Amino acid sequence: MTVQLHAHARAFPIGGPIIEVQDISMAFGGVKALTKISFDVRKHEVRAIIGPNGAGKSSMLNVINGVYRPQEGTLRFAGEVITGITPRRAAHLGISRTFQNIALFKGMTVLDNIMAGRNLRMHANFLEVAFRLPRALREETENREAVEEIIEFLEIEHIRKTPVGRLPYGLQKRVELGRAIAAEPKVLLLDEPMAGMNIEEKQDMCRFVLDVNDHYGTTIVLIEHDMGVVMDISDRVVVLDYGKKIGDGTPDEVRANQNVIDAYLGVAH
Amino acid sequence: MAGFQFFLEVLVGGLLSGVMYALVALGFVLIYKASGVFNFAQGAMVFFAALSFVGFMELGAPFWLALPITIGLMALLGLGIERFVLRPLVNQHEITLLMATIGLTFVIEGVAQLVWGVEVRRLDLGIKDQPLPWLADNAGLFISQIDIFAAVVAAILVATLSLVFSRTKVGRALRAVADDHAAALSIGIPLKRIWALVWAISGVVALVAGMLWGARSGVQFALVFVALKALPVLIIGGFTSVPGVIVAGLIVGAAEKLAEVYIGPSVGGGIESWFPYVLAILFLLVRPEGLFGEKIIRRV
Amino acid sequence: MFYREAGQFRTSYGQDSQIFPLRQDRFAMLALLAVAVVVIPYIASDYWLRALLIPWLIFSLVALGQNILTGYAGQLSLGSAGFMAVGAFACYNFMLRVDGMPFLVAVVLSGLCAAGVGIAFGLPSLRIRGLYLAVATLAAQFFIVWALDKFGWFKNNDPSGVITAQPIVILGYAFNTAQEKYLIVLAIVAGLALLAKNMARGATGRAWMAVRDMDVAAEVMGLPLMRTKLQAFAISSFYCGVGGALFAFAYLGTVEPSAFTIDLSFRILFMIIIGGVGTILGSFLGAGFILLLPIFLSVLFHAVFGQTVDASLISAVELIVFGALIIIFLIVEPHGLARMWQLTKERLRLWPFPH
Amino acid sequence: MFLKMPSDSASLDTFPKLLLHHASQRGARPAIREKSRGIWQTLSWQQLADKVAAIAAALQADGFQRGGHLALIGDNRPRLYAAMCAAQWLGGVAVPLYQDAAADELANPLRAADVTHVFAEDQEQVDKLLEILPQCPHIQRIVYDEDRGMRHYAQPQLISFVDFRKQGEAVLATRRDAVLAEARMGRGSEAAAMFFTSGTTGQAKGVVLTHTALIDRARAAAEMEGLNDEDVAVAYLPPAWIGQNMFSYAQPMVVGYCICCPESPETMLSDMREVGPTYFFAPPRVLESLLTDVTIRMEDASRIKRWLYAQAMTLARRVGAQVLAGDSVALGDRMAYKLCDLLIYGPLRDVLGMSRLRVAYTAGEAIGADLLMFFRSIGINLKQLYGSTETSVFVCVQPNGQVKPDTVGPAVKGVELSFTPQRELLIRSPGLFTEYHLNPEATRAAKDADGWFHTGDAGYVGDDGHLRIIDRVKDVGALSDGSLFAPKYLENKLKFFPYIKEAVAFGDGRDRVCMFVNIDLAAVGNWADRRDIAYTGYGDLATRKEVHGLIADCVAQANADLAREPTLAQSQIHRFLILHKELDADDGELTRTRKVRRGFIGERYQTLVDALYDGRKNVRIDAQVRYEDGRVGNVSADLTISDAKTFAPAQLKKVA
Repeated sequence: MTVQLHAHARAFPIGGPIIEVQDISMAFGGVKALTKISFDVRKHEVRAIIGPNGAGKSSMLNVINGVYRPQEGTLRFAGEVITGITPRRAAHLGISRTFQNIALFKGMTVLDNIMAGRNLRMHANFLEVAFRLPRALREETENREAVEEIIEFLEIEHIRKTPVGRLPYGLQKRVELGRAIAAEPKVLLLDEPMAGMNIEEKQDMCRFVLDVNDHYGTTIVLIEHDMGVVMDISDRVVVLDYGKKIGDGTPDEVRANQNVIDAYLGVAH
Repeated sequence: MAGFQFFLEVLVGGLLSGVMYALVALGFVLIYKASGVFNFAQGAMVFFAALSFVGFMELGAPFWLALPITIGLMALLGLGIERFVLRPLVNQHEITLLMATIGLTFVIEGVAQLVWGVEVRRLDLGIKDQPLPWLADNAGLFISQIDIFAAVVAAILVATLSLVFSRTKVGRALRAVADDHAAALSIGIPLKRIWALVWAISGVVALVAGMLWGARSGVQFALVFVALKALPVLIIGGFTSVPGVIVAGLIVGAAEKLAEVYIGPSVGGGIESWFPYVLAILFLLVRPEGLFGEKIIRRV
Repeated sequence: MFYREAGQFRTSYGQDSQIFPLRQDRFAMLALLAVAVVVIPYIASDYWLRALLIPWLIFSLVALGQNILTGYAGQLSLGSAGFMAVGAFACYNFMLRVDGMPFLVAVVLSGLCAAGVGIAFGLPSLRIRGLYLAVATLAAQFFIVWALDKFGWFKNNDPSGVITAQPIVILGYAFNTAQEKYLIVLAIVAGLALLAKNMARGATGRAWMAVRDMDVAAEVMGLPLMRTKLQAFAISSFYCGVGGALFAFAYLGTVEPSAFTIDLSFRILFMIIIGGVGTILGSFLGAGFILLLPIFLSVLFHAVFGQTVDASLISAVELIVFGALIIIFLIVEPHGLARMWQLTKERLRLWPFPH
Repeated sequence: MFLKMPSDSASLDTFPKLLLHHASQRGARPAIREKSRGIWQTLSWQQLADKVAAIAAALQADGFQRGGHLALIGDNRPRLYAAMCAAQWLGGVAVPLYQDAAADELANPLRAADVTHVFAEDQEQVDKLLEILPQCPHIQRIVYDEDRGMRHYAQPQLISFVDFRKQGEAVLATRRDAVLAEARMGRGSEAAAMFFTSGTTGQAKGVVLTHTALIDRARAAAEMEGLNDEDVAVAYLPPAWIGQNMFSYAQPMVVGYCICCPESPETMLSDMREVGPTYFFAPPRVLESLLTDVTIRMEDASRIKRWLYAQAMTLARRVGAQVLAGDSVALGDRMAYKLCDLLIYGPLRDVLGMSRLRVAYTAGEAIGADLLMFFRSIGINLKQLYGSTETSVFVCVQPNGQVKPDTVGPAVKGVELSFTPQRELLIRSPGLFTEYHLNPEATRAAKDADGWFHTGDAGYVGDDGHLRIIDRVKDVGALSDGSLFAPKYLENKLKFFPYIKEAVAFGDGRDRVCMFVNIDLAAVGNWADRRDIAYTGYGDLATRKEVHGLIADCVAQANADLAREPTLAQSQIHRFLILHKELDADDGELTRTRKVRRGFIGERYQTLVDALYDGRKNVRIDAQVRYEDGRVGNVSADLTISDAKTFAPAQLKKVA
């Protein structure tokens, strides 16, 4: 499937860099998590960050959407320097993400979770909501329509009104993806979207990720430590090891890269 | 000079009542460390312990008999709570656990009333609530003997506990549990038994605290609210640090007394009731993890 | 069993997000309101109105406030009684010091005062969570009661330290009888409950629950944590404040600061635990339950042991039952009576099938 | 855009005219609802008319000719129905095809009808079409409804429904009157639709039906049942099947009632509960699975509920039917029934989504008395009808209050019945088909000079004026002793047992009757669970001794009944075996409408048939099976053959 996808002309051709990471370094109380990392992410591409556990992949993601603040280096989004922004600001800029261990709102239904993902598009204040004034109602319906589109897109109609807490792991991952794309982000950060999934679930997830990239033209940065999956869905791959960048390029280039082979493929998985 | 002496008196008095807070808080810390539960019922346990002790003595049991009986009783109570309230709620949100212990408070109070009645009781440990002559003569400080006694007992208790924890096998196991439940389990530490033990110990600690308080100001419901006072103490000291709560106890005790005496009059007095909390909040805003608590890093 | 759902379908998202999607439920609710407004005032005795219905409604409102903060926004508060006190005394002073202050305006204003105080004590919630926050709210509880007690001005320097609520007059009509008071309370509570439900099912509620369930994720999605939390504090305190005002004006008539003890705060907390955390209905069920239990117990005891039971015995048993119930609910049905009701409803909808 | 037109009922002789009529008469009322994105998206008659007009315009611009053929492949979707009407708007013929047909199965019809334009539901259908495109040169345009996954298809024939419609709207903007004129040009005598009858034997034939035929039958039945535009029907069976088409296209067009399309086959039941249809059609197999579902779910219910249910059902069996038919029932029973209606029947009807049903039909094959009566006894007005593709469905319908298990009711207004000496039923009716497409000899064979249609069904009209069908004429055979052998009749007798899904009878020209049986996995599986019999799947269950015992009892019962009927006493079932696999349309063992193809099966499993008759106790079978994913594998199984208890007629008479 993926082969076919790349064979066809893309609806959204890959453009110039949208995220530029320059010499980013950061440490947790002395422990170096990232050292002098530099790479860029181009518009509409699927960019993978891979590396063994503890390579600093998640930290890198957390730096990009402002959960962590790097000690050194600069981070650019669409040309503008945004080093050390707050997560909220990142969200407003159009950076959306999922988490390694699912961070859904357990007590809420699938529908509400995804609706919550669109909060940036709802401006009615609590009084308007309480008295159901026109704007509140309008926003509620408009966003519900958008959300229903996503629900259909991810094929989760049947669990629309189920509290996410009751869903199996694989579905929860899917819902979280839904919540992330509900914000209609420019860039979507996926932290190990396929972690702990069986092969069918992984294939589904791959399909959805590609569909998102293909259907909405969303730029995607995803982390995986299982190489296999990543290689065939991503356009370019960054390889980290012990917080250092040891490889960067197309899947094939990376496969050929000796450092990567030593540091990564050597590691049994 | 007299002003300063008065100040000292207030200070020391405060510190000493602080010891009481610390003593109660100690029970909290033990349980919080071991099972991550904030045992709101600790105060009620203190009250219940003291009341039972007095009760047994009134029934004619001599001190040396009433003491072990009560100890046993408190240990049982602790075990019971662990088994029937907290084990079913294991892995629940801390707020849920707190609510459960609030419920527990009511139950214990109720039982205490039912068994021992409601009227205030005197508890006589044979130590007079009079200024220590020696201090009064030499330093001109008027400080109650019982306060001193309490401080000493508290000191001994803390010392023994810390010994137990650092030297004995159980103690090490307990520390392991406190650090990391999963790890502790994986190296074969019987979590449940540890919890039970801790609850029993905290029951005993409660008894000591209860007796001292009772001896000082009579055994009555007010004791239950000592628990609330212990809350700010814990926050300042950090939920998981024994030395922390000792220090914090002293700070709170001293601070509230001084505030009462020096600031109180200007605002109509009685500020003891809320001062510790406000103190705690202010403290929180500066140092959320408490005096000796580990810094909380929230990973994503 | 009594549901006939065939043919009840939704053709718009508006219909899909109704409070009562089922015709039968809508009807039942209307019927209930009709009874409450038309029938109750005539059949209910003064005792029923004064001792049961009015306090039930008022505490439902307060529980609603507690539920918004604790149940929906996940911020534990042990100071609800304190905020009630603010409302009660604020209302008294507005009526006292502003000539011709309309009662309803005073009620709203007192709610706003409570909201203000709520925000003040909610500020720490920006940095601290869970247990730590509980302390902040305890501070509120004790500080407020202390302040109202210490400063005579709040009580118009009444030597007895007690305030006596002014008569309720709306548009020149005085609400004196139990019936009238009941009706005014009913109107206010019903109205505010509806607003609460709207918020809960709308964007506001989603924001609260998001912060409750996973604040990191909420922030990453661009939700303003601070504003959301403070908003919850403010709205919650508003409800408690209005509740307090009604408590003073429509229920007790005369109150003193010490009426709003920490013990009361706990009871309010219990109401939502037993009624159902994070549900509107639960607030009403819980309030009813906690209010009726003591009455039920004393009736029971007198029935069993005759009139000669001493009060302390009953109060002791009451304490035990309360505490035990809390623990049992937390263990067995953490979502409280509301959840039980919901489950029974599901069963009825599927009847005769089990699933 | 607003479309008006004069509406005197006479001039309403085509579906497009009817559509425009409704658009002007009840423009705002719902025409089609579809469960999509969580709610029932609704098209009013006006909106539907606009849509149809737009598509018609686009089709015309795209070179669709009067008399041309337009195929539809997909589930019940508003857009496909709209396309159907658009084709007729341009004087074309709509050719609905079975959406579950394999690619090569589609090729023939498409070629036979020189289809030029195809409307496909989704990627799945499009892929099939592209696969056979080379064989169907006439196809010049494929319009797809759901564009999911279609972005990368480059083929020039493809266009999305939305774009296609946009083209149409553009055309309308300039040449609206011309397009409207097209609709008015239509005549009732023109062909409206072509349905391919799978036919239990041989190559599928394209049955051509005119507007007049369909409209006349639709109206006759509608008047008989008093349908009106308040009614609601659910469209859930393949639109390529005349029955569904009649209920979800022809009749709504005539009466103006609303049809609802479920979100997906999986959600059919819950969706049906939501819409609560007032007018419903279900072939016996659907009703059967409903009943099975009810029984299974009730078995999990609490003891009290089960008891209550049992009580209610016994009462229903006793008086339910009479209550529904409006016959007199003892006051006590009437009261009891009312009570049970509140406690059990009512809720049951409701969870089945049938509490608003006024009329429910079943047809297609004979229905078991128990099954029919179950639904009637709980207050659902389920009735039988008789008809076929060639007759535009309605030939006989049971009028309210005259419902009997063994008849299909008297002839509907306008229909004449007659019989050949061989008991073959002949029909003359305004609803008859014009011809089999490009198949004159088949047409001649089926329709004689004076316009009688030879149904191929054997039957007779009882003195109550109700038609009774025994079997297919060609299937009615004789045992070697000459006594009547009606295989279908026997098979149905067995299939009426919940545990038996399919049955195939052999015996023509033989000395006795033997049978193949397919067990019902759901029912028998549940039965096994309750006896903690562990099993892996159908194959495993089918070989269990206990199961054989269970089936043997059913057969014995059937024999007992047969023994009571003089003409059939001889054809009691002597031996049977349980097939190692479920009979499957994909393997050609069933028709698309799930009728068993006796001959085919007989040849395919020759070894088994022989074993049945040479008295062996068990037989080994090596067979090919096609799995869900299309792979083909070999299974071999040892099948046990059981002898069934039979009864001597005489002996039974004494007992009776």
